[in-house]
Amino acid sequence: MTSSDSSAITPKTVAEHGLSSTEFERIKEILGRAPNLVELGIFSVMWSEHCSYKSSRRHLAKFPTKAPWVVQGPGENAGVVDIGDGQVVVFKMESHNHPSYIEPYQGAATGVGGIMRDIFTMGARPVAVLDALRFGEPRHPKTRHLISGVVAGIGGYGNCVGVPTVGGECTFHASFNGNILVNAMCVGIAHADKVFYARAAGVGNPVVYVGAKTGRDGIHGATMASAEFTDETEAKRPTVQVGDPFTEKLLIEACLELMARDCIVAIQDMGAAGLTSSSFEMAASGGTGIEMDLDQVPLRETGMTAYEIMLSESQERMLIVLKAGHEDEARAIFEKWELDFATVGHVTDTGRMVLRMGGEVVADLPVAPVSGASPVYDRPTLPSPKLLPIMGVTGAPPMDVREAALKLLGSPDIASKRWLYEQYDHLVRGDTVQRPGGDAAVVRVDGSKKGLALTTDCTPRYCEADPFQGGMQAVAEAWRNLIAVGARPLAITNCLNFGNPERPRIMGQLVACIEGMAEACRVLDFPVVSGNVSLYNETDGRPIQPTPNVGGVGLIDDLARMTGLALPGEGFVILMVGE
Amino acid sequence: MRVKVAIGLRPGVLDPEAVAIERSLKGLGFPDVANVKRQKIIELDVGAPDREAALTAARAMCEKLLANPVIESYTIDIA
Amino acid sequence: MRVKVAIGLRPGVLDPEAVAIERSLKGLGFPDVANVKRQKIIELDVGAPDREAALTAARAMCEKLLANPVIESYTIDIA
Amino acid sequence: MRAAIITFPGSNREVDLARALEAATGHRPLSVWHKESELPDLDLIALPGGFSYGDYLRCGAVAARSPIMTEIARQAGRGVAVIGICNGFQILTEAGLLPGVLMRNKGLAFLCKPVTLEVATRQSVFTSGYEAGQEVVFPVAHHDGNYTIDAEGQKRLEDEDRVAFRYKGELNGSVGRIAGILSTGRNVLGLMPHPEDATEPLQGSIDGKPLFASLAAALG
Ligand SMILES: Nc1ncnc2c1ncn2[C@@H]1O[C@H](COP(=O)(O)OP(=O)(O)O)[C@@H](O)[C@H]1O
Repeated sequence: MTSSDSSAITPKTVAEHGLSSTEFERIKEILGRAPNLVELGIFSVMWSEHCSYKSSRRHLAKFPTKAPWVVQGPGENAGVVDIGDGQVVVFKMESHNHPSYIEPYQGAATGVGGIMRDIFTMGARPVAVLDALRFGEPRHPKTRHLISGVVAGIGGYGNCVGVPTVGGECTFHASFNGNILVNAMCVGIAHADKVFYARAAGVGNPVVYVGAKTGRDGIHGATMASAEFTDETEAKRPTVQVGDPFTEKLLIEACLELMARDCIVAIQDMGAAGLTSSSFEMAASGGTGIEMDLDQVPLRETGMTAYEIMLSESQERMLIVLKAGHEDEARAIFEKWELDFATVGHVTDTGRMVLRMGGEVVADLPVAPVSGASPVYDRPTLPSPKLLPIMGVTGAPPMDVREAALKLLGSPDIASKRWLYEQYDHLVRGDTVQRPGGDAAVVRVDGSKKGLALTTDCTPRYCEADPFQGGMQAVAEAWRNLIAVGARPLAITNCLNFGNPERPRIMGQLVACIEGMAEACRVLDFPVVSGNVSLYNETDGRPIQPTPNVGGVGLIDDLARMTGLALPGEGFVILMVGE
Repeated sequence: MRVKVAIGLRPGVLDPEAVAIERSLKGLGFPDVANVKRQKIIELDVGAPDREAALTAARAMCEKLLANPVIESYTIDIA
Repeated sequence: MRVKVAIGLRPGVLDPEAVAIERSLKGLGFPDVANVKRQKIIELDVGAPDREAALTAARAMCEKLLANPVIESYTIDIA
Repeated sequence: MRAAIITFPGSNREVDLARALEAATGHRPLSVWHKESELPDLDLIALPGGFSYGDYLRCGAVAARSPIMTEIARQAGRGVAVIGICNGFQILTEAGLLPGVLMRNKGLAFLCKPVTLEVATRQSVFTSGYEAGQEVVFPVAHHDGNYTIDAEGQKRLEDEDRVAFRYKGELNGSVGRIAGILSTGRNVLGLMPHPEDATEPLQGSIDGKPLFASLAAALG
């Protein structure tokens, strides 16, 4: 069977691609015929929960996303917020939970790499990374291995790229024993008039591929077993992606150098589902078509099929639409930085994605329905059972105050995380003015007296007890951490980590958390500008605690007025405010 | 007994270090260099009474610590 | 021709990674592990017409880049 | 003072270093790409921190074979001041401009934190602005800062007063707690800690300022 043959698509192949039979019928309706394997693979990734948000989309719409200072809300690679003086801050948070459980070092490292690409794709120089981590019980046999791998991976990637990792969270609970959470947030700064979007335009403009070569990384397990693979050893190829922070660093410098010229129409990183999602998203948001010749794609391995090329998740790659006639200028920059550069196609006005390989058309799909007409589900919800409040203890305290304080300070969630953040270069670039260890990190805006305050927050325990209140609390805590350093809170990003949404109780948690967050955002005038959803976080039917991580960004207009948590000396008055 | 474990990346796994070495050698006047592959060797005394026991111990060490089975494969040699 | 270069630390140079491996293995239930040594193997095609030329090329590559003579020594094998 | 910062693929503290040099001298240093093979007349050549070539093979090994390094060796031979910080120090040892080598930290983990150092000699253009024995705080941020040299080499460094900075306490396994050394001509300095990130009150320490001020005073 060849890639372009559709006769061998069986119900089993469809199921292995994670598509339901209803979804498959819908595909046939859209195409007016059965898809071939390449096309089926493309649908499967574009319609996956990860890319299409099919379970969460209708609820995400509840978030307030606008404010006078918001330049770009959800929908692009990252959110964009005005910070005055012709500058904007660009930020987003993303999960890499599953890969980090399988291969902690590479999983966490490539998570950091991916979120950085979302930021510099928009023309911003990444200036800070934060990481929100959730592990199982400290005594669980896998925890030590997972935590040391994840921390080394985040450090290994961020340190090498030269972006300081300035804050985050790290807590422990048994519900994460078999499903850890690794969420990374990246923050960048750009010129307001130099923000780039992923909208392919201009018929005939070249589509170029830059960065690292494409290999067979990360092509998802299920498809490995599909009809096209016969060789046993091939089927056993690892499906984890391996990151190369060195290439990422070169890619940042090369992209920013190119962005300083006037040659880019659109740019998109190849994240999950690589070449597929980047090309479809650029064509869809531009309302255009694209034709690509897969023979031009730089490959790391021989004998790769169209299916593999389109689904590879090899890291450190970008797709760019250039203004016609600027190819040589762009090529020179990428060659200087020792990166691959290849013209792989051009923009068309057909509204179709046409892929050729070996002179044959291997896929021909209408762009709009593949990216826009994915199913949207309104899954049933069940409210969480109300937990009994813990009653205040009456009578004599069970232990003396000193002992209790020491016990609290020694608990894994509260204990100092210095051993962890000392492994992260949190100082590179020389602008870190509040380091990890305080309420929010503060990074100076290079060459100014302004600072960005950054924090990540969530208390999964609260969200489990009362999802609505827990969602509100996460937003409120981020807000408080920002004002505690003297910042004006601007906006948040988030990463919603939940169990299987097909179970009404989990879906109920997701919806209530979103509604709680939305309520707090509205009241505080603290809009959501970007985010990410990670569902199906469970093992053997045991879900994680609901964890809607919030990444907050605030602005300090004058760093001279920043506050910290160190007591400045003797004789000061200590006040307690609030309820 | 002395055991020698050789650990390499599984086929298809990106090895950026090998790429950097190859490119650097080319730049240093060896234009024909190709197919650079890296391996790590770990040699150690395992304190086992015989070959069989040494092999079992070495295999367990690889699974538990020395190799990362997700991306690496290994071979064991007994001196 | 395919060449295999093995690079190890000179005797007397303390290898913190080997020390850590030994300690971890002991902690994982292999108390008798001793004398852990690490080596790096770099295999590559050198594009030389014969053994002699391959050896000369490989030696030059070691001197120029692959090994650091301050702490490392190397051996060359030709397949 | 005419200064140049050499950047390699993977350098990442060139921004910090340029800012510190500019603050001390009033001039923006020249930025030179590693593929260049000639340098103009200079008073100072600076190699910044980072992960040149991803730290692949050995830290600094690939960068040390860049075209620019031949020229830097030539200028150093003529007495031009050269400073290598962190990865820059690793490159200078790999290039043979400084003795010894930087191995993996004893604890094997990357270490980023402020550390207290002792200025071990003030006999150089880099350290003349400090008191001998003065304690200073610079941050470190490295994975491979474990300075290693044989006993004979170490003795020579000590006898010739070429240890420039020493960690106050044990940090990463370095012999003699060495944090920075000078060349025989005393015009090449390599050090692991980052004085360039300790030049403003907001950075938590200004103990790095005298280093750049010493250079500005000595080199004009
Ligand atoms: N995963 C992490 N990465 C970087 N810094 C971290 C991480 N976990 C905790 N920290 C830092 O340790 C400090 C304490 O963390 P945490 O206990 O979560 O603070 P809080 O309860 O005040 O929000 C914070 O400054 C935080 O930035």
